Amino acid sequence: MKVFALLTVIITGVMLVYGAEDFPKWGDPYQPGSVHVSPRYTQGTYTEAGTPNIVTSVVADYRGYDTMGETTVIFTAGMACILMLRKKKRGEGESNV
Amino acid sequence: MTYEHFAVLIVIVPLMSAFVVALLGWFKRWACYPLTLAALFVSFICSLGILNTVISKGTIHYHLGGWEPPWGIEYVVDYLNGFMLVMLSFIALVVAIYSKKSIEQEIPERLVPYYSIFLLLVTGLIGITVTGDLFNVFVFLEIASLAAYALIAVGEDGAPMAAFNYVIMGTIGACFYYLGIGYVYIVTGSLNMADLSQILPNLYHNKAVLVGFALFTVGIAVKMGLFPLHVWLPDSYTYAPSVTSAVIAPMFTKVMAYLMVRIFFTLFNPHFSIDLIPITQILTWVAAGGIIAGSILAIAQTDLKRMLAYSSIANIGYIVLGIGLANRMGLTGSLLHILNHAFMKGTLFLVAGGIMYKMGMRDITQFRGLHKKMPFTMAAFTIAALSMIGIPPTGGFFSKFYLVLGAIDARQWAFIVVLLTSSLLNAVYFFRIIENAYLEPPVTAYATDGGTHEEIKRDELPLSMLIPTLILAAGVVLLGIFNERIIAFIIRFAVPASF
Amino acid sequence: MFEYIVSKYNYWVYIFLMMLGLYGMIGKKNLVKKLIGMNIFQVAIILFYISIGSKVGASIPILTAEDLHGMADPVKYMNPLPHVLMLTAIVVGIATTGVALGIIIMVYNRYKTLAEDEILEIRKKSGV
Amino acid sequence: MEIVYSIKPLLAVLVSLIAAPLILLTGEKHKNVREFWTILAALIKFSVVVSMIPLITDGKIIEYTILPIIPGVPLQLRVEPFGMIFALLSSTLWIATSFYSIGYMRGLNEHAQTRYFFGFAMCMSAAIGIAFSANLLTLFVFYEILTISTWPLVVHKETQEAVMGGRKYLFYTLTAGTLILFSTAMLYNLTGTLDFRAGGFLAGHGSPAIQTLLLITLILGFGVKGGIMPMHEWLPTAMVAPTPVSALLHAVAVVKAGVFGCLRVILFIFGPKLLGDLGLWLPLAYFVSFTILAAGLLALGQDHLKRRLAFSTVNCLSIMVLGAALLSKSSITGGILHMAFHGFMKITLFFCAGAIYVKTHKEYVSQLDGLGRQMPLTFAAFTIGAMGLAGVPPVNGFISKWYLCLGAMESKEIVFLFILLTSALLDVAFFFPIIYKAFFKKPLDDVKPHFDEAPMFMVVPLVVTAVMAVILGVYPDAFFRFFNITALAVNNILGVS
Repeated sequence: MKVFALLTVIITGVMLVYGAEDFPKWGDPYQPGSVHVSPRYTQGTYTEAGTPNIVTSVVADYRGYDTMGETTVIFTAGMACILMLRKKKRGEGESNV
Repeated sequence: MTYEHFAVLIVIVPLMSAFVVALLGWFKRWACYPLTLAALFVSFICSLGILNTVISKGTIHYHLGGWEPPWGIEYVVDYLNGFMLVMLSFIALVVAIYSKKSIEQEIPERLVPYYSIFLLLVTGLIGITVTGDLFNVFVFLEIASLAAYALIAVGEDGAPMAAFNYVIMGTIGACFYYLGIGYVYIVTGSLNMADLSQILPNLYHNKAVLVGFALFTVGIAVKMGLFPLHVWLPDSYTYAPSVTSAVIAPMFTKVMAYLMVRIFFTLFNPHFSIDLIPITQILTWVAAGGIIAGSILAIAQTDLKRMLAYSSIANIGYIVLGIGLANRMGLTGSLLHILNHAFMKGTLFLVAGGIMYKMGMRDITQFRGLHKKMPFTMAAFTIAALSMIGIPPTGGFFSKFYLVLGAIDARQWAFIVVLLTSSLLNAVYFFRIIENAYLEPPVTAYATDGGTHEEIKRDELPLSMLIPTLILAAGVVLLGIFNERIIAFIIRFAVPASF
Repeated sequence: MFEYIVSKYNYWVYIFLMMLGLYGMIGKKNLVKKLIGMNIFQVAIILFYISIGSKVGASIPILTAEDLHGMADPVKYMNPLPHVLMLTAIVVGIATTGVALGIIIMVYNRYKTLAEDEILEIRKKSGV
Repeated sequence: MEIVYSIKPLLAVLVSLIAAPLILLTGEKHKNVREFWTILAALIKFSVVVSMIPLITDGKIIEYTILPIIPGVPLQLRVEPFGMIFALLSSTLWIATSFYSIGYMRGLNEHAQTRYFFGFAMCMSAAIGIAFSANLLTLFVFYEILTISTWPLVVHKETQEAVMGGRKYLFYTLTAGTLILFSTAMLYNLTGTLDFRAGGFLAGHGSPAIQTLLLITLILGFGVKGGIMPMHEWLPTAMVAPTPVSALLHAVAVVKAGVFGCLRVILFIFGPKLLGDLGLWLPLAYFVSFTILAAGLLALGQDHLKRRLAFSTVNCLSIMVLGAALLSKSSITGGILHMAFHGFMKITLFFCAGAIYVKTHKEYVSQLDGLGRQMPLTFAAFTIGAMGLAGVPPVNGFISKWYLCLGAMESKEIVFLFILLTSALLDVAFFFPIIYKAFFKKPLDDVKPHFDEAPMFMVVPLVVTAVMAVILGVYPDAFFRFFNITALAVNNILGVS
């Protein structure tokens, strides 16, 4: 198992390093990730979404739907814990949290 | 009201109902079941509306919050996910109808959160299917996964351990997937699938894109249980509560298969996935290995649900094989198999659940005389089993037929042999059960004089479980008979035009 | 060559962390250690995303007063999108950890141990 | 050729398909109602099929398209002379078998009769479907339904032996199914159509190597049900089934479906011209000739009456295929006629074996001494059937064999004439000892000296089929105009108007 894990890790790692070769320079303000979609957020945040905090405007407005999904994830996790750890009403010997 | 709103309603209705079920269930437990049904029914109606709109007006684009893509999140429904949506919501509805008695028997004290999570699972799966945004896929993928972990963990004895393995493997899969998004994002700057499909062709030789693609593929392969990354699957399906198996087996892996098609042929174009990198070829061989290994392992099992789980692995092999063949016939077969397999595996797991419900066991060597006890259930089982083997006119035959056609088109003789051999292997493990259930004279356990043959009383499932089983079984046959209609009206347009 | 390695040292660190986590998830025998591996993996990915968003010489993504109504120059502010994505991913990571811990509690209640091979032993004995 | 669109062929298929669930739902409690469904369906089916004869003899074709099933290939039924013969044969004999089954099942007080009659009805639907299929895919659909619905009949007794027989049966037939599936897909890929055309449609598509491969896979695929050696293994094993099933298997539905498929392949997919050009007919003819002789010799060694009959069936089936493979006008006529006539003779023989079993529980040839005195009607019918198979006039077998021999000479391969004659001699060698024992040997102790026949439900059908065999021998165009229709079919295939 250990050997197998090590092998997996090495292969994955090599793959990731290989892919990183074509990454843009770190911190380059004109890297593709920063010029295509995100400038709109910076420029429009106050006029379109009404807040100077760009992250807030993206979280709550531009990509608000993701955030709804995110809250749902939390809700799911909560319900999951209730589902899994709920005390059995007549269960015996089941110590629970 | 325009029909476009259906695209978002189909997700929101079960989502909101999940909250309502959790709250209301605290006071009125009986309300959970009808509420769940109502929500899923609305979802189903919406999916029909969506498919109808897609057929009559073309692809639906729905901009959430009014932000146009690529800045906002967009829902895109075309033929491909249109038919997936109908399938998902229909099977969810049918399984939900079935669920009442089974859950009341297996986990009565956890009924309220169970239904809530059940709805969340459906929400997640539908969300993955409708969205046109890579990261949104990840969010809904996590909703569905977390729901699935929990639904599995509340099963019988081995379930928590199975669920934990699933968590680890599932998280690896999901992490690979969103690491893949990162690798693509860093060189493109976009998350919208349609936008990316415009940008990516210029970057096809970029190493980050190549690795991103590989990460997507591996991540999704883990999530759908493609051999040899299937290790989490058999235990999970086996120990989960019957209803959970019946909803996860037909739906979760199919949605992942859909995602794979989406990424291979929409996000990246077929030219990239087929010609530039040999990923489809590798996939076909992996899938062929999965078909054979899954079938052989299935033969080795005596536990019905575990056997079905291995058979699922083989069938995922079929679907991926069709994707990997990367021609019109192969992909048609693959998409058709997604549909057919969802119906037949659904039927089989519902039957397995029914047998658990009535007999409390699922060891296939003890199935003697089951046809007398539960004639209709076994009839449904037989139909689904014949479909798995590939006997016309059931659906399974036609998807296999298209896959064989695809293999012939690709001149891949080895895969034809694999496909044909596997249907014989399927015959071995399904006829073993049919034989047991229909033929061997039932020997009653409490007979004192060494097994007298006692007349077995008919003891059929309650109607709320029997009818959904029979509906799915009928679906298996109808899908077969009307497969050409489905292909002509829907799947034909779901296959990329360049094929 | 050396310069190339140095110029992207941040990525090498994340990849190292990711692999550390991945190794923990696959190679470790203790369920909680697996879980810790999972967290390391996720956090490494989060770091990776954050580093995508960085711009040399840029400030935090909150508009200063003079930029509110004009067209702000994106170069002056960090790329907000990866931050947003990671907010979501952090939450998802926590939720996953929570569910996994819940499952671990169930496992512990059942087997009274968290070592995978011991659990396998017990299961073999009980014939499941 | 004029095409008439009519729902009749679909009706013929559906009648028993509707009867099947009715039988299942009626169940054991209302035995007589259940049997009523069987008989009613048999009679309706028969009259529907017969009502189509005039149109066919007028040189018309009846077509009904059910629905498209894959792009370019509909699920389609077409009644043309060749299929009509098979349909007539099976629908006629189904009536006889239905009555006989009722007598047999009640006579032996068998279990699971409902399942039995259900399987039976399904089989008949499939058989008629096969007969009327307009294309290979439709044929395959019904062919697989036939495979599956025969299985419960094979394992009917539920003993270890029956279950093993069932497994063997499934193994052989499902493997064959996959071969046909492959060939169907391959043909579709090559030609884009699967529509049967008299004289073949494959010519001009694909290389000779692929065509040869297709011929091999198709003949192997259909040959399994058709009992061509070495794929015949399942047939004698499947003899554990109740006798009416054996009769159905061996005379009417299953094996005939295999042979029918082979003939379809030879005459309607490849066509005589292509096979002649490729030079494949000769190897094919030798291949089946081997079966003819080997099965005849093996039959000699069987003491179990039904197994002996089974090997005789294997022998006859290959004779039919040989007729088609020789590609001459007379031999094809002989092959098709033999397909029809053999049904009447073989079913008589099996009915006799069943009647003997029900009455005396005897299964072996060596136990039959003197039984002819107790059951004269049965053994008279047996004699007629045996004579027919050996090709003795005036039974109908003589006519088909006559044409086959003519055909062998027409095709200038005298070897096959000798093979046919040898096989007739072998028929004599393995049937006549039985007749001799029954009528002329000193009766065994347990034989009653006076007339004591099996139930009337059984004796009447077997006498009727025997008499029909004789009438068809004297006047082959009697009843259903078999001869006329065969001539039409052959003309279509060879392209003579």
